[in-house]
Amino acid sequence: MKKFDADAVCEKLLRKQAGRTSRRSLISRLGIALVAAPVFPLLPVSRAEAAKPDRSPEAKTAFARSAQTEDDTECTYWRYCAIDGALCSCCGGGIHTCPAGSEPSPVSWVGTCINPDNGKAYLIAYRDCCGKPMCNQCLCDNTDRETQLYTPQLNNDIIWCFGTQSMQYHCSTAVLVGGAE
Amino acid sequence: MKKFDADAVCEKLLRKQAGRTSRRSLISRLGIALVAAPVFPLLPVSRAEAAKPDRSPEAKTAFARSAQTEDDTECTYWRYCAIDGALCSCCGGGIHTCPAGSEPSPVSWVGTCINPDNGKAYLIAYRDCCGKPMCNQCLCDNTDRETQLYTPQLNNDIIWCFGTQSMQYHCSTAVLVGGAE
Amino acid sequence: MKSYSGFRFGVVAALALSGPALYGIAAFAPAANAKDPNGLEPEESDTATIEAPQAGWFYVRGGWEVDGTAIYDGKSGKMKGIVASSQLSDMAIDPAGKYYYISETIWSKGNRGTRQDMVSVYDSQTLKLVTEIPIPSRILVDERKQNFVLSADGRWGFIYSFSPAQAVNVVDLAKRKFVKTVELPGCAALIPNPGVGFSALCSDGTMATVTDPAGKAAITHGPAFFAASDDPIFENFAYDKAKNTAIFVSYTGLVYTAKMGASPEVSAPFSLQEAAGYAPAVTKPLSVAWYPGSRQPAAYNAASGELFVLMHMGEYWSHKAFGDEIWVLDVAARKVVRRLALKEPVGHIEVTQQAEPLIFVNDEKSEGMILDGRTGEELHRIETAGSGVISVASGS
Amino acid sequence: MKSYSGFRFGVVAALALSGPALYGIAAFAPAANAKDPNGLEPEESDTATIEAPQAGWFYVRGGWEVDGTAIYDGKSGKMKGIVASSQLSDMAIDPAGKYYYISETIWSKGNRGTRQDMVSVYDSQTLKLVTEIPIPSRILVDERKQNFVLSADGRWGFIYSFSPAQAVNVVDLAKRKFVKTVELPGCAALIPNPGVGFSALCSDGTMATVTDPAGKAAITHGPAFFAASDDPIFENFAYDKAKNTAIFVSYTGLVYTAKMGASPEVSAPFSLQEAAGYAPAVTKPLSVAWYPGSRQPAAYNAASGELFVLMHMGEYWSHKAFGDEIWVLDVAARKVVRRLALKEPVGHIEVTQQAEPLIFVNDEKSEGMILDGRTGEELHRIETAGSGVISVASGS
Repeated sequence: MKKFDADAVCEKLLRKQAGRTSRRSLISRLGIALVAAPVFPLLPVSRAEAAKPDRSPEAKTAFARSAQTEDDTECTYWRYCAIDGALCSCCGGGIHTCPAGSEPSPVSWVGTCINPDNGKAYLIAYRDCCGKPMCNQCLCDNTDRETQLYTPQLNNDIIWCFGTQSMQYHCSTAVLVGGAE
Repeated sequence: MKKFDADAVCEKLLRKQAGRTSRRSLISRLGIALVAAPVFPLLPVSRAEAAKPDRSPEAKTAFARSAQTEDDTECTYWRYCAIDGALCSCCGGGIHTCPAGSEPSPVSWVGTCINPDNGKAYLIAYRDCCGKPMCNQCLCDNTDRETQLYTPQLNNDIIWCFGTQSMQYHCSTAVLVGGAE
Repeated sequence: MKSYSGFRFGVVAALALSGPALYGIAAFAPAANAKDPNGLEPEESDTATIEAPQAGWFYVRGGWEVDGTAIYDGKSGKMKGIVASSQLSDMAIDPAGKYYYISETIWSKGNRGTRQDMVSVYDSQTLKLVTEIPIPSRILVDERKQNFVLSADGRWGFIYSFSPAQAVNVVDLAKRKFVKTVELPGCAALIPNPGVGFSALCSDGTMATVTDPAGKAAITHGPAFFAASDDPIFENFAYDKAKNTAIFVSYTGLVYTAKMGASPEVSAPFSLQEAAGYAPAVTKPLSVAWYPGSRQPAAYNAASGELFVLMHMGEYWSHKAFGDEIWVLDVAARKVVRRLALKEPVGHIEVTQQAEPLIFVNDEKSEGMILDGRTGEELHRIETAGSGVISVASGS
Repeated sequence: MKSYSGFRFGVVAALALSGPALYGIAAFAPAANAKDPNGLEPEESDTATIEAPQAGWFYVRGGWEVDGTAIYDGKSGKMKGIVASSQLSDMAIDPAGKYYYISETIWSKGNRGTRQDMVSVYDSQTLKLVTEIPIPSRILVDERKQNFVLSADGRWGFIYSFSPAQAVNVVDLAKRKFVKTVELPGCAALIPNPGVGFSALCSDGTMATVTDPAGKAAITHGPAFFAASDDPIFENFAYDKAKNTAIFVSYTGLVYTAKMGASPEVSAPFSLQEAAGYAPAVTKPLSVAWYPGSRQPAAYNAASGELFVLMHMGEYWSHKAFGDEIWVLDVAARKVVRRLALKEPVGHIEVTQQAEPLIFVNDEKSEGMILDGRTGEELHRIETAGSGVISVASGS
């Protein structure tokens, strides 16, 4: 279902980061996770299945089947397939914009959501906006491919406020990172 | 309706306090209020009315007419005529007992409540128990003779946690101080 | 597949750094274009700014256990943002529109540790914390707007304190420092008094006036004009800037106006119920009538000279009961000109300072409703809008 | 009169000092005796203490914005007290019953200032803070019990951390000091492993075991046994102390048991739906079935060997949906022996370790219900009981 080259992307991102100092401590912590990554054996089933994305209506989750592309202040908006929290679009922010006074977390959990207009899958970064009290508007909890803490990048319960001045959770954005194929 | 001798009581209380050091700073702050007290002119109507308590059913507030003496975990319990908050009786404490880990405030707001069994009025000290998170059980807000902040001792909105280790509001007790006549 | 791609995504996710830090993200080629209001190009994260305080905005405190003061645009009913505000905090809005001031008390370890009283200063357009001004103390009580008021020019902040001695802390907001504590025994509810200092209501039934609070801080008391324990005046007074007049309502519905100044002059009161064609309400039991009440019972629109009062049917000492109707009082004419029925009882009311005002009311369940100020028609309903006090930017 | 006596009362009130500080209070002669369960004698304020943790007690976290962990007696449905616990904190109960440990993160100024991570130690009978043990970090996430577990003897505390590097902080609870951080990439959900250390579930489908965590902290991984992204195992595992066995449920309802030890042995899974006479549930869309789910989906009674699982009808990836039924699984017999219908959907379940167990469930509105563990009959309903995770003291 998703087949972009994560390794190549990682390398690019790392090279971009190398010259920056302001996020150094964050990067060094990330380094741990990166170094550790290759240790994990990959389940044999993975590569085979990954080669055959199935976007037929029968393969769509309940969320994907009823998703819409018109209104990003509703939980049914297509990008929100794995969002958990208050929609920043309802809090004075936007789909990729933190409300005034809050700060986007540079790291986030991700979802792979299907745009119903073209049937294609996209990688969505659910960046939390941090440093303001919880915005209690438009609370959603969608869970497509959402897992547990041992796979944290796919878990939407964690307070994803790292490298921000304050770790207080305010709301969540759904930033389009790229096509997932 | 109430005619105990407040001046005499104050004097007694002050004498009892004089030798104690642990609450010294509190007392010095209270001193301000005490010194200031005589400055206020008393409304001429007061003394006249005070002499004629009227406990007839017609003179009872809506609360007093439906108050009961059986169950101190209900908002209708007679002593609660001016309580605001969670009843400590529902939080692991009792009518004059703070729940474990909390601490009674030495100062409080007061109410004058009528016991329906004998028709007599009593002075009730609503001592807040402090230092634990709000107990959300049995929330009551009764307002007989409850006034505004300029008469703080009759206001039940203030966090009455003074001289306690923590000022966090936990619940409220209704301590019988004495007869109000 | 999910276990595979999921894991690898994790590495990407942990590196999907936001905004200007990362242009490498464009390495993802966007998928073919398709209809979407937000487009399908890779995006960067950014942060919004908002306008300076607007006449049509409402500021709603979250409530007892809910931090923050949400800003709603009255016309659209949409949230503009949140000013950080902690439990039992009070907000004041810079009359010049540059800052939001939060008077708050924070312990270093939540419910324990070191007590820190301060005025936190937020830029009104970025909503970022500018600075903190330490103060010695403040009262801990919810649901009040009269414990933190500013001078008309925005220079001074007056913060009520109860320790349990009653006092007012004076803060120089220009120099951003605490100036002094003025002891004010027996009084509360701070009332603006431009060119003088501030005034307050007292338990002896008088109004106290503090002249030159940052300097000599002379306190004078006027004559007793209300029965502070018999028929208390709600602290939630209204203030008409153009007329320099404060308007008060008592528990029974007596309406007083006070021309502010070095020696404020209080009018003889009139009955709100009489102004609506009823007999005046009384203090004795077993007399059911319409009474004013709730947590924030009255709001005032200076343009029309109308006072909006939350009213309920009940007996005396039901002054915290939520309102079932809004009575609109023409203060000068001493006449209730409209009665607006509410769909459900509400605990707070505020009104904008516009010629065609909007009303904001909220209830215990944090439901917020924006109503037309003339007809009472419901224009917007906002879930979890906040259950605390409501403010507006003062009109010009 | 009220203004008079009210004011004078104020002076008394401000001096009505509590408890042993003040016997002068007896100067008020009590009024004539009358029927009242509390009597009509002047009283002094005091503070309660409670028993050490009891097998019939439930511990319910307040919720996202509600501090505290309330203790309810299952039999009476009454609150015993509250353990102070801040937002996103985790609680562990000393197996000896002497302490409650709260792992928490507090900023020095609420939402800003200095971050302080600590284990706060409360005496179980006075509920007073005994001490704080500083730790370097912990994960900030709600609704989990597996981020703070203790060794069987109560000596060591293991606190999960995510910064976003994954690690476990080891605390010596006897000496009350932080010992070390064990890096544990790709794993979470800490599982007791008596005599060894602890284990955890990993994103590669294995179980990791950390031997001698306070010492050399050797990490070994067993074989992959579950599909961590395809059909994840709920972290909310059960643990049978007597059998030293952990029990897991996956999103589709696969039940695994793991005999703990230096090299935990995981059984082949069986289907919860098959155990109830249905076809096994699957991961593909458009297949509606009973699935396990919610925030705290399973609880275990070791005395009967029964697992209580919250189930709902839905499609796959609905794993956070609240439960409409409790399925009671006899784990050894691999059979669902009872299905208990719930009056309304609930998000958390816990069960006491008694021979005749009690169930506690709660919903989004903080409503708590205590049910008979055999029949599901509602015994008590508690308003605003708390909407967070539920714990019990571990059985003997």
